[in-house]
This record gives sequence, structure tokens and C-alpha cells, in this order.
Amino acid sequence: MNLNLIILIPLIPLVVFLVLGLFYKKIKPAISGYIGVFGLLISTSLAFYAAYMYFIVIGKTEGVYQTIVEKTVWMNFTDSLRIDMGILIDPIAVMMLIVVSVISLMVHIYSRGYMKGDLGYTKYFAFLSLFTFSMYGLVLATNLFQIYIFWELVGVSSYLLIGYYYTKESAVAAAKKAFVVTRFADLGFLIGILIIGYYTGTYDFETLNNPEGTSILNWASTSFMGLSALTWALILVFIGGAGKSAMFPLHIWLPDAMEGPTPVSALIHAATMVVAGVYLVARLFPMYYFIEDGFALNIVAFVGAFTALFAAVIAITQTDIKRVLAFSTMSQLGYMMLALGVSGYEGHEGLGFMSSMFHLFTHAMFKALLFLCAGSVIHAVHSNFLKDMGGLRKYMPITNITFLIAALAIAGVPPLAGFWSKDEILVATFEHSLFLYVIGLFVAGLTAFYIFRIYFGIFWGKESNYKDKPHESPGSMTAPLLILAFLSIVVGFIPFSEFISPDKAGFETHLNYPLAAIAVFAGLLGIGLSWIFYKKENELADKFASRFGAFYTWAYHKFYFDELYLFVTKRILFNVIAKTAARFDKKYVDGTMVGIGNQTVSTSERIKVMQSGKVQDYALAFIAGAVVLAIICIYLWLN
Amino acid sequence: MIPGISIYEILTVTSILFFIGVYGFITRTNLISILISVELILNASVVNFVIINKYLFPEALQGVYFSIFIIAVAAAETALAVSIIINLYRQISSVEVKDIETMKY
Amino acid sequence: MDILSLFIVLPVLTVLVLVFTKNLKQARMVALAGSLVQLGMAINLIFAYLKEIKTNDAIMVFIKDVVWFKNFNIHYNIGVDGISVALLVLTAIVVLAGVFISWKMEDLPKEFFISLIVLSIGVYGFFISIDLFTMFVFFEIAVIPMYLLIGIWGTGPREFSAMKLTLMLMGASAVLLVGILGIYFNSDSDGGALTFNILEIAKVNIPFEVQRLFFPITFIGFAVIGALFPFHTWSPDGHASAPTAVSMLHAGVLMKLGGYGVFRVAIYLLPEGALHWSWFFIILSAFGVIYGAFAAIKQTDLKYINAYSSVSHLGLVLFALLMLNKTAWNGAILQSLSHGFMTALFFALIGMIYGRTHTRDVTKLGGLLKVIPFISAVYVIAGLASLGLPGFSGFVAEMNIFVGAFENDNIYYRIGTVIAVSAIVVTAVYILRVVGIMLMGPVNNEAYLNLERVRWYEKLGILLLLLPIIAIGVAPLWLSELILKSLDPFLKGVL
Amino acid sequence: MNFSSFLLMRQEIALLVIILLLVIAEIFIPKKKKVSIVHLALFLFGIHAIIGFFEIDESSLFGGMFRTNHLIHFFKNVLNIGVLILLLQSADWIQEKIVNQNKGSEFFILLFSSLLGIYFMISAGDFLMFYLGLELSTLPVTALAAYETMKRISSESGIKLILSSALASGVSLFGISMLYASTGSIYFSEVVQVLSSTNLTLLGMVLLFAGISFKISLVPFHFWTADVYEGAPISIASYLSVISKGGAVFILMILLFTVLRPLAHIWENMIYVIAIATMFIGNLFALRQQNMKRFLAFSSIAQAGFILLGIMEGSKLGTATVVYFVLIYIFSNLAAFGVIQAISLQTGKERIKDYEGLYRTNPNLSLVLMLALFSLAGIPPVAGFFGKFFLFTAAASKGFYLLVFLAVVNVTISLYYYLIVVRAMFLRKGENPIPFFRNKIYMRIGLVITVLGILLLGIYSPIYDYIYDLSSALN
Repeated sequence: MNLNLIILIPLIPLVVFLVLGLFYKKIKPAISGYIGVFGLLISTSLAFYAAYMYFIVIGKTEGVYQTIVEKTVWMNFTDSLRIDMGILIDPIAVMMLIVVSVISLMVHIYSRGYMKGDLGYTKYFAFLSLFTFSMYGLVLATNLFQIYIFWELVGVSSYLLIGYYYTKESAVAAAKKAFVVTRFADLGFLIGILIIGYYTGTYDFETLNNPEGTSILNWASTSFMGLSALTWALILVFIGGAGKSAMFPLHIWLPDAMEGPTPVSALIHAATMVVAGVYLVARLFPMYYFIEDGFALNIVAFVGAFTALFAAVIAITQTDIKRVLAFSTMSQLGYMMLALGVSGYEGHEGLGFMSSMFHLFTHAMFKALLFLCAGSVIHAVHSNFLKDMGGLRKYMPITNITFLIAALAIAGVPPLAGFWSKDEILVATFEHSLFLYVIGLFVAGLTAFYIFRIYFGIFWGKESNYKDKPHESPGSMTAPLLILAFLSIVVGFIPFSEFISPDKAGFETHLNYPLAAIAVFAGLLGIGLSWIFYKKENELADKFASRFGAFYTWAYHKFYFDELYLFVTKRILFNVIAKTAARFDKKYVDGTMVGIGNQTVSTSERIKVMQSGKVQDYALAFIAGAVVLAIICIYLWLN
Repeated sequence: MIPGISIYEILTVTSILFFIGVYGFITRTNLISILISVELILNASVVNFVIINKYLFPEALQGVYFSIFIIAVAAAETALAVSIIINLYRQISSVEVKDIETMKY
Repeated sequence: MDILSLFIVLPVLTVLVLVFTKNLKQARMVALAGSLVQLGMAINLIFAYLKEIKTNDAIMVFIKDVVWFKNFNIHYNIGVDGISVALLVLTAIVVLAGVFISWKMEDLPKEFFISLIVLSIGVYGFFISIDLFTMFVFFEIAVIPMYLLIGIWGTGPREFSAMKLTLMLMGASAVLLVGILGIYFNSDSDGGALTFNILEIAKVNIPFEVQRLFFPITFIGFAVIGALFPFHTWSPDGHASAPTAVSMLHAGVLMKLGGYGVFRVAIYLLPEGALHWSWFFIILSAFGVIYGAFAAIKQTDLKYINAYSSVSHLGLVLFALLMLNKTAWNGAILQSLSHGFMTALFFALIGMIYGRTHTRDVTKLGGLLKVIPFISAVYVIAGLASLGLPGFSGFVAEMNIFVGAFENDNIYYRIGTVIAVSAIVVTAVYILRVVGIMLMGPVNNEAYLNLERVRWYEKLGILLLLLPIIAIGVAPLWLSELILKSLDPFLKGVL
Repeated sequence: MNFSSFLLMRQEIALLVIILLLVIAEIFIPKKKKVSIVHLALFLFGIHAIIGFFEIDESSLFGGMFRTNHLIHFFKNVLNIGVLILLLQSADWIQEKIVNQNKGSEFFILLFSSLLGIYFMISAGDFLMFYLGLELSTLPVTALAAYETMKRISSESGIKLILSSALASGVSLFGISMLYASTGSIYFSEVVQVLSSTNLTLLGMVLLFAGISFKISLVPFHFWTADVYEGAPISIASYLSVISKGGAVFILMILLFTVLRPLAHIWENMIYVIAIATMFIGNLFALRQQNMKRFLAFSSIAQAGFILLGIMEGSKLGTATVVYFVLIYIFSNLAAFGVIQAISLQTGKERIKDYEGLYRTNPNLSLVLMLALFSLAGIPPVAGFFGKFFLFTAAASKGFYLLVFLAVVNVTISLYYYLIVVRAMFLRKGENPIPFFRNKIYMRIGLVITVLGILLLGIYSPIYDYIYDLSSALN
């Protein structure tokens, strides 16, 4: 395999970004779109070439897929600790390359239609390229610090793209929120990295993840508050991942992030960047698994499960379709985390890991598709809200069909992609813990319910009063829809476990028919319920909602987490701490310094009477001074 | 050497003289009186020099001629002071010490 | 003339020529020519230095030693190592950018450029000095023009700010003088002669009691100019009142004297004192880091925000220096450089915004990205660099500092480190707040629609500062190696 | 007695000759041409100052009453230069305001007499010579202080000066009599051999010290300073603050280092206290002054406090640093007074407020004043910095770090008020700034010399080395 070609995969988007960014005034919008698409087309082909070479041509050596690493020193910290830049190729990296390439390419193509006529067209493509570059870099990272670097870069690309409509206050606020919340999570990540670096002396994944490596064997050497230092580090790293993957309670930025252009939501906030957290945990999976008997992994599992449930409940109540999709994304990410959390390491025990990656893969396809469809709808009706839609199936047949396929996929209806991956997750969970399995199953039902709720709401039901008739989107937008729809159908049949497993050896999986049946039933139940509620305009849904009353309102308001955070940040951090700091600085610190000066001046004012202008006072002072001096001298002499 | 009178008594007198001078300097309100007080201070020193020379170190006359010089300088000083005071009197028709306080603080 | 003395002689010549200039046009051309040559020399110095250290493994190279006051053993003794070379380049770049930014200095132009260049003489001299006395002389030379620069060409409460700044800095340097004298009179502890020579003193084992006494004095003396909490309060007022180029030079270069001095004098010469006191100052500086960041959140004046951000960033420098290991030191130097470029860039941009809108109040500004896109875009980039985004110099520096700080397994150090690291979040908050309010959002004042676009000289000034930020951020290795090589001598004392 | 040994008194004799020549000239020059006496005096004194640089042997005269050595000789030369600059700066004033009152030649005669007194004072080998020199240096100045007979404050200042100085000389005489009582001699060389610390000697020392402190205006013997400076003509204030003070510092150093050396452990503490008090009081009072002369008066008090830091060292290093500082101080203060003189002569304005906007109308004058103030404040690269730094070094060499610390605190305070003047000149535009004017040639020469001194004395190190080499003379 030619590594130089692999290195080109991230570099091409970088070059595109630089070209578009530096010459954005000179390049015509139409051309910049072509440059972006063309660049990514090459990257995508190279990604497929890499996959082909890695899995098929090179294949396994001694029963496992070898990890290929090529790196160069970027900066030295100490004799052992340094940041390398390079590429690391192993099964999950290759898989992610495919995901990123495919989705990004689709979004690029789609955006050419969606963003047509926008003033910042070139800028938009530049940012997209920047993001793609960063994401590639993150995927291919060879060590913790490299991943952190690109982690931050995807964060900032996300910031720039969410805030793309920068004249809109809400977009600006959302961008800021996304950045700050993930930044807060990254703080945990960074401290985690620092701890790992200090205790293991390396940032390299190869060394860290080696089950016979010193870091894994010696984890118990240091402890802090009952847990080993490395467990703490892994928990902190997971906090970083949780921030990016919008795990509870760091999820609040993701719904707001929907302020960005819809293709961006599809690319960044559904398919690629948000799975970075999952990818990070998967990347460090051996560490998570072996250190302190997977203590940190349990946390991952529970957080994942809770988030899956929590987000699904909220998703039911939302009326903004992009937000529904956002919560759906959260929920599915929770699923992936859950799967990772329940996974074992060797052979078939690695089912959770495998299924998580599998779900990541399939989810990327159908969720991107859902978003792009939503974008197509929004493009047509100029609104995000369900109340402004309805009955669109007549006007937008392609969008309708593709959306339906995606919805079926996410609902886990066989034989679409979602069914296969979700089924594996449920199997893995079932083998680990019944409790988590029940949650997972319940979420599967909820998922089907809410996704079909919006499906019916958009394409069926009563038509709104459209100002101008909605029409199907242009070919540049529908083509990606069709491609993704096709992928959503077929990717489930890839024998994923052959390629991806924690120990990289691969294993056989078989459909567990009873569990699959239960899962499918749950999905169908959800679909059925939403058929009853939302297919035709009726009162049932409202009645049902009012039955739940307070709980519904809570869920509608996302359990008031935004308000809670606002309270903590605005009221406490800004108004109390920051204001106090600013005032303290002005009043006391500065006050002291200025006070010293003023005190000196006022002392000067106070003692001015000494210089009374009376020559006799001067004489008195003279004599008194002499006497005092004499007393001092004689006193000193006596002692 | 004055028989029957020791150096201590004389030195006590000169010290008293000195402090009378200082007291006068500080309390008098008339510039001329202050000048007289200064003379007292100087004279205390003059007597001191003479007495010390006579009683303690009679072999040389250092103290004595020192005192002569002091008297001469004191005379010059007085003359100068009085002339300045007269000049002031021309301008403000006063030789009171309270009238020379325009510059202060 | 040796390669280093030129750094003093050339600005002096520039000043002399400036004295005879008649108007703004002449003055700025002379200043530009002078600072261009300086930059050329600085860049030339990098190559000369890299060539020199291949054959010369002395601690400092290009040493020029001339006896000055022989009775005190005061020498005009100059030399450079990697650290000073890097800082010299920083200075040259910022000065040149400052000249560009002051292109339209209508009021007393000649005097302005003279003061600016005199200031740079002080800075250059400080960085190349090996002799404590010479160093101190240059230190004060660098500080005093600030009074005139702020007082004459400043805005707002300029007289008050100028006075406050000067008094606090000179007060600090006065304290420093005690420290320097203390070091000087103990430089014969091993039986040698009294000396001001830093390299000589470093070889002497100064008794621990003396180090314990004089370390805090020397440290505080230098750290005030490095905005150590709670002696930082000259900086917000000073920066807010200063004219653009002066803010740039002051925050970009002058405040670096603090960190450099702490390192070169306090830590290098009094290592045992440093070990003894480091915990205390670490807590102080770490507190300063987070405190500055929090205080910046609530400010509305752009310059105040940046000033508090400087307090925070430079707190990190002091914090890192006290960690007493190579990685953190490397980070501290890198942070000095990075902050120098970044904050100078910020002040340049703020100056441009102020020059166009006549306000620095963020709440009154809005939507500038639409009307002055170049300036605003660079502001965003500078902001991102400032909050430590990879790809920019700030990240490189901060990571070195944090990794270095984590090398110390001691509870005080750990607490300080975690506090300091947390500041990266707060930094993001205040920077994005400004970006959000001022640059993004709708244009909130019709007058802003006709703002003048960026001029060529402004563009040059901006790019001059932006390029190093990116260069260091993308390829830090060569620079950090350059610095790392020079750190070994410092390590001897603290092991 | 070999008459050639009178050459040791060459400076004194030359000055005396100048005085006599001026007296003769006063008689023979017709009234209309009295202005030429200014040129004559300047010319004569200029020659005298130049001749002064020729070497003189180290020896003593009159059985030790008068002595001289290279350091004393050097110091006299320093004073000569100071007086020369002072005369250059005052020449215009004398020509315009004094000569027409027919008092031109007296001014020079009195001034030179006072300088002669200082010569004798610092060359003194016994207390008598010291006393006579002291009086000779003071009395003519009191006359000069009251020289503007039409001005009330001038007379007032004259009275204040003469009364205070009479008290001071009386007190110091009383002290000398005590020292005489306990040692039996008035010769320095004999006194030092038998001096030991007793009540009497300590009291004598304190009183003697008070008398000299009066001239240096150390706290609490300084009160006359501000009033007299304010009232007296500027050239006299200038003379008092640099020449008279410089001479007194030098004799104080001689007395403390040679005569009173056996009591060093006592006077060290005394000076410590006085130094702190002087610096603080001087600075605190200077802070709020509005009048430039008063302002410089308090500034000069504070400077005297700094000088004491050098004296604390008590040996060669201290001597060298003090002499060096005084040299620099003479140049700096004369530059400041020169500018004030020039402005006062042109406009009659003496308040700091009047200086607002000066830079924009008279840039050169304000630059000179700024340099002078920076030098007084001790900011590099001008000379004052080096002077102060070395003084502090001298004090630190004996381990007085706390004192040095308090001194540097005071440097910061002093910087504040020096910057107030700079602020007025540079930062403010002023509603009614002093209009542009050109100085006459003498004033310009005087200012240029001071500026050169301020710029070069510090950086050009051989000067300090030279002083240091001479300084062993005192020990």
C-alpha cells in the first residue's frame, strides 16, 4: 500500500481550503464548488483505495489486521513525550475514512444546490474543506495529542459553520455555545491526556493500547481517591468524547447547532464530527477495557444508555424537524457508547465494539440522508417547523421515498442497514446486562415512533398554506439523496465483524433470531403507534400529550437543561464570579495600588503645616532635632 | 583661672546662656530681639572656648583665638542681619517676625 | 561593529536621523527604514546563530565584553542564546508592525517615532545583556518612554494611566535594584571577585539564606512588568489609554521583559531560592491566570478585555517558569513569543476598529464582519489563536506549559496546574463573546456601513504579525529546538 | 617658610585676585558701561576655572590649618565649573535686572566670596578654618538672597536665611567647643587621635553635625530651604542648592570620615535615621508644590537624603560615589534652574502650571528640563541614574539593604513629582502657554554644557574611575 497516497487524503482538502480561503475574492462561486467537490472526489477514491488495499490486498497477518503507522516528530516535550504527526491505519480508521469521505462528498455535491446564490458560497466550501481535512486528521491520528489537535480543529470548523449565518443572533449564540461546551469537555480530555502522558510516558496509541504494554500492566501503580490514576484519566478523556458526541449532560449544544446550514448539520452534527467521541473511546478501547477491569467502560455504558433514552424522549416532543433529528442523533450516539461500554475484548466478546462501529457506519449513512432530506424539505418550504409542512409527498416524491427509506433504516426494519447494526448492539447489551438491554429496546421503539412522527408530519397529514408551491429539489440535491438511500439499504450486508473487532482478528456473527424479532417488533410497534397518531390529522396525539402533562412539558423543554446551564453560566459564572473578579480588581487590587498613591499625596497634604513659614518654628525643630539626635546617639553609646 | 570657681560652674552658666539664647530665639516676636538671642548663643560658645582653653588646655591658645574670630564674625553677621532687617522695614514698616510668613507650606 | 551591538547602535542612529526630520512623511520613512533594517538584522541573527552554535557550545555566543566601570566590575557585556534570539526577532517584528500601524500619526510624529525607537533600544539591549547592570539600565530605558507615549498620544484618562503605569513599573524596577545589588554583593561567595556578569554568578554557589531573601525581591521586581497578580493593575489602564502602536509594543514586547528577567536572573541565578518559593508564586500566578480570564469576561472596552487577557496569558508564562523544568520553560518562552505576536495583533486590530468607529465599547459595536471583513476575519483568527487553537502558536506554547507542569508531582503544583488549565475554557468564553457581539450579528449602526476598508499599510502590519503566529503554530519544531538547546544551563541549579 | 608652598592655595589666591580686580573695575568702569563688568567677571572666572585643572601638590599650610589634596582640588574644580555654569545662566539676568541698579559687581564679589569660603571650608585642617570658611560661604549668600531689595519675599528669605544660619553656626560652635573640651585641640589630625565616645564628644558631634546639616538641608534642619529658595533670586537659589550644598556635603564627609571616624559606629545610626527622614520628608513635601523653585528646593532636600546613603559606607567607595553624585547633581540641578531662570527672565512665570504646553512652543528648553528632571529622578541613560545606582551600591556594600529599599521607594515617589513637571510640559497643551523665545548666548552655552554633562557623565565611565582613584585621599 502506498502511504504517500494515504497522506494525500487529508492534504487535498487542506489545499482546497487554503486555495479557497486565500483567494476567496478572486474565485467565482461556481468554480469554488467544483474545486471542493473535485478535491473530495479524489480523497474519496483514495479512501476506497486504502480500504481495498488494507482489507483485501494486504489482509490479515497471523490472523490479525496489522496496524500501519507512518509518523514524523512535530514537537518534543521531554525526552520521551512528544507530539508526532502521522497516519495510523487500522480497521476502524479505514472504516472512518470511508464514512467521512462518502458523507462529505455527498454533502459537497448537495451543497452546490442547497447553497446556490448564497453570498458566502466560496467561504462555505472553504470551511467544509477545512472540516473535512480536520476530520481526516482526527481519524488518522497516531497519538493522543494529534487526535486532540484535530479534535480542536473540527471543533472550530464546527463553530465556523454553525455560525455561518453570522448576521443571525441565534446562529452566533449557537456557535458560541457549541464551542464553549465542547471546549469545557476538552478540558477534561486535555487533563486526561496530561495524566496519561505523565504516568505512561507516551501518547502513542500503539504503545498505550498494547495489552502487554507497561501502561496497561502497571495501571494500579498510582491511585487517587480510590481509583487508579489512569482510570481517572480515561474518565476525563471520556468527558472529552462525551462533549463532542453530545452525551448527557454535555449535550446541550447539539440541538442549537442546527442553526447552521442543513448540509452542515448532516455532515458534522450527524454523521462525522459527533461520532468522534465514540471513535475516541473505540480508539483507546484496549485501555478502557484492561485498566481497572473496565471501570471506566461501565461509566461509558451507563452514560450512553441514559443519553439514548433521554434524547429519545425529548425527540418525541420537538416540533422543529432538525431538532428532532438532532435528538435522534444524540440518542443513536448513546447507543454506540452503550455498545462500546458493554463490549469485551477477545473474539466474539468484542461484539459490542464491533456493533458500535457498525452502527456508527450505518447511522452515518441514514442520518446524513435524513438530514439532507430535511434540508431538501426546508429548502422547499423555508421553515423548520412541522406546522409549516404536511402533505409534501405529492410535491417531493424523491425526497419522500428517500426519507422513508432512511426512517425505516433508523427504525430497524429489516433488511435495511439500521436493522443489522442495531440488532448487534442489542445482542451485545443483552449478553452484558438485562437492564441496559431493556433500555436499549425501549429506545428502539421510541426511535421508530418519533422518526415516523415527523415522517408523517412532513409528507402526510394536512397541507399547510404554502405561499408558493413546494417543488422537488434540483438534481444536485436529489442525487446525493438517492445515493445515500441506496447505501442505507445495502451497507447492512457488509460482514462487519470480519473486519472490525477489538483484537483486530475478526470473528463470525450470526443473527440471534429471538432477539432480532423482539427488536423488530419494538420498531414496528413504534411505527404503528405513530401511524395511528400522526398519519391523519387527529386529536389523539394532543390528548395523549396532555395525559402526560407535566412530563410532556418537561420533555418539550428538554428537561430545562438549557435553562439550568444558562443559570450556572450567566448567573453564577458571569454575574457572580466574573463580575466579582472584575469589580474586585477595580475596587480592591487596583484600589490598593491607587490608594497607596493617594495616601502618599494626602499624607503630603497633612504634614504641610510643618512648613509653617515661621522662622521660630524652624528653629524649634532645629533644636529639637539636635536634641533627639543627641539622645539617640547617647542611647546607642550606652548600649 | 578664677579662684574658687570651677570649670563646671562656668560651663553651667554658658549652657544656661546658650539655652536662654535658644529660648529667646524661639519666643521673641521682634526680629531685633531674635538677633540679640543669637548673640547670646554665640557668646555662650565664646565663653566656652576661653574657659576650656584656660582651665583644661592652658599650654596653647587655640580656644582663645578661636573666640576672637567668633566675635569678629558675629559682628559681621549682625551687621548684615540688621541691614536686611532695615531693608525689610522699608518695605513693610515692621520688624515683627509674624510679618515674614508669606512663604510657607 | 559586532553583530549584537548593531542592535543598539542602529536604533540610536535612527533616532539621531529622526531628530532632523521635518514632517510625518519623512519621520515615518526614516522609522520604517530603521525598523526594516532591524528586522533584517534579526533574521540574519537567527541564521548566524544557528551557524555559530554548530561550532561553539558556549552558553551564550557572539559575546562582546567591554569593561565599563572597572571599580564595580561593570561591563558592557552582551551575548545571545536561543531564547534571546527568538525574543529579538519578536521585538523587531512588532516594532516594524508598530511603525506600519502608526503610519498616520499626525500629532508630533517625529517625537512619537523617536520615543518608539528609544523604547525598542531598551528592549533590544535588555535581551542581549549578560551584565546585570547593563540589563537594568536597558530595562529602565525601555520603561520610561512609555510615559510620554501614553501621556502625549494616548486617549481617555491618559495622564492618569501613564502616571500609574510608569510609577508601578519604576517602583518594581526599584525593588529589582535591591535584588540586583543583593546578588551582586553575594557574587563573591566562592571567593571570586564581585561581578555583575550573569554567566559568572551562575557558577557561584550563593548561600541559601541569601537566595531565600533575594529571590522574591528579584522575582517580584521583574514580574510586575510581566503582570503578576496582584501587581497587574497598571496594565489595563495603561493599555486602554495608550495609542495603538504603543499598546502593541508594550503588551507585545515590553511585558516579555518580565518573564525573561525572571528566568534569566531570578531563576538562573537563585535556583535554590526558586525551589524554595516556587509553590507560593505558582499559586499566585495560577490564580492570576484564571482571575485575569474571568475579569476579562465582564469588560466592555476592547482594550480592557485584551489587557486582562494578557494578565491571564502572561500569568501562564510566570507559572511555567516556576515549574522549573525544560518543557515548561520551553512553553514559557514560546508563550512569550506567541503572546507577543497575538496581543500585538489584537491591539493593532482594535486600533483599526477604533480609528474607524471611534468606540471601543463592544456593546456599541456589531456586525463588523460585514463591513470591514478583512480586519474582522483577522480578529477572529487572532481570537482563535488566543484561545489556544491548534495550528496557531498559542497552542504549542500552552501544551508545552501544561505537559511541563504535569511533570511535577506535588500537590501545590497540581492544584496550580489544574487551575491554570481550566483557564482555556474561560478564555474561549470571553473571546467568543467579543467575536459574537462585535463582529457577528447584524450591523447595529448605519454609520458603520460606510467604514473605510483596510489600507495597505495596515494590511502589512497585520500580516507581519499573523504570519509568525501561524508559522510557529504549524511547524513549531525548529523554534522549540532552538530554545530547548539553550535551556540546559538553567537546569543545573534546580535539579 | 617657602613661599612656593603658597601655591597650594593657588585657587584661593586666584579667586581673591579676581575679587580684587572686580572691586577695582567697579571703581574705574564708567556707569554707562557697567554691563561690561559681567563679561569681565565671566572672562576672569572662566580663566580661573580652566587654570584650576592644573595639578596641585598634596600638602598642608599654616601648621595644618589649610591643606589640600587631589580630591579636594578636584572638588574645587567641580565647584568652579558649577559656578561658571551658574554665572553663564545668570548673566542675562544680571545684565537686565541688576546692573541698572548699579549692583552688578557686588553680585560677583559676594558670590565669589562665598565660593572662597567654600574653598577654605573644604580645605580646612582645623575647626577654626572650617568655621571661618563656613561663615564666609554663608554670609555673602544671605546678602545675595536679599538682593532684590524691591521684593518683599527676597528680604524675607534673606532674613530667614541669616537668622537660621546664625543659629546653626551658633549651635555648631557650641558643638565644636565641646569637642575641643574633650580633645584639647582644634586640629583635625590631633582631634582624631584622642577622640573617643563620651557623652561630651557625642553631644559635640551631634551639634556640629546639625550645623553642617543645616547647609545640606537635612531633615529636621532643612526648614529654611524652601522659603529661601522661593524668595531668593533664582541664581542664588541655584547656588544654594548646588554649590553651597555640594561644599557642605564634602566637608561633612571629611569630618565624618576623618575626624569623627572613631565614632563611626554611632554616626552611622544617626545618618541612617536622618537619611530616611530626609528622603521621606523631602519627597512628601515636593509632591504638592506649585512653584518651581519651591519644588526644586524640596527635591534638593530629597537628593541630600540619597547622598547620605553613600556617606553611610564610610570609606573610599562612599567618598567616590558621593563626589560622583554631587558632580552629576550639580549638572542636573543647574540645568533645571537654568531653564527656570530663562523662563522667569522672559515671562516672570515660575509656577508649574505656567509650564503647560511648553514643549509645543519651546521644545529645546523643555527637553533640557526633562533631561535634568530625569537625571534627578535617576533614569538611565542620563547621568543621574549612575550617580544614584552607585550611591545605593555603596550603601548595599555595607549590607544596608533595608535602607536601600526605602531609598528606592523614595525614588519612585520622587519620580512622581518629576513627572508632574514633565506632564505639564509635554502632555498638556495649556490654555496660555509660554510663547516662543530665543535665549541669549550665555544662557545657551550654560544650558548646553549642563546637557552635555548630564548625557556624558554617566555613560563615560573614566570620570568615575578617576574620582575613585582620587578618593583614597580621605582615608
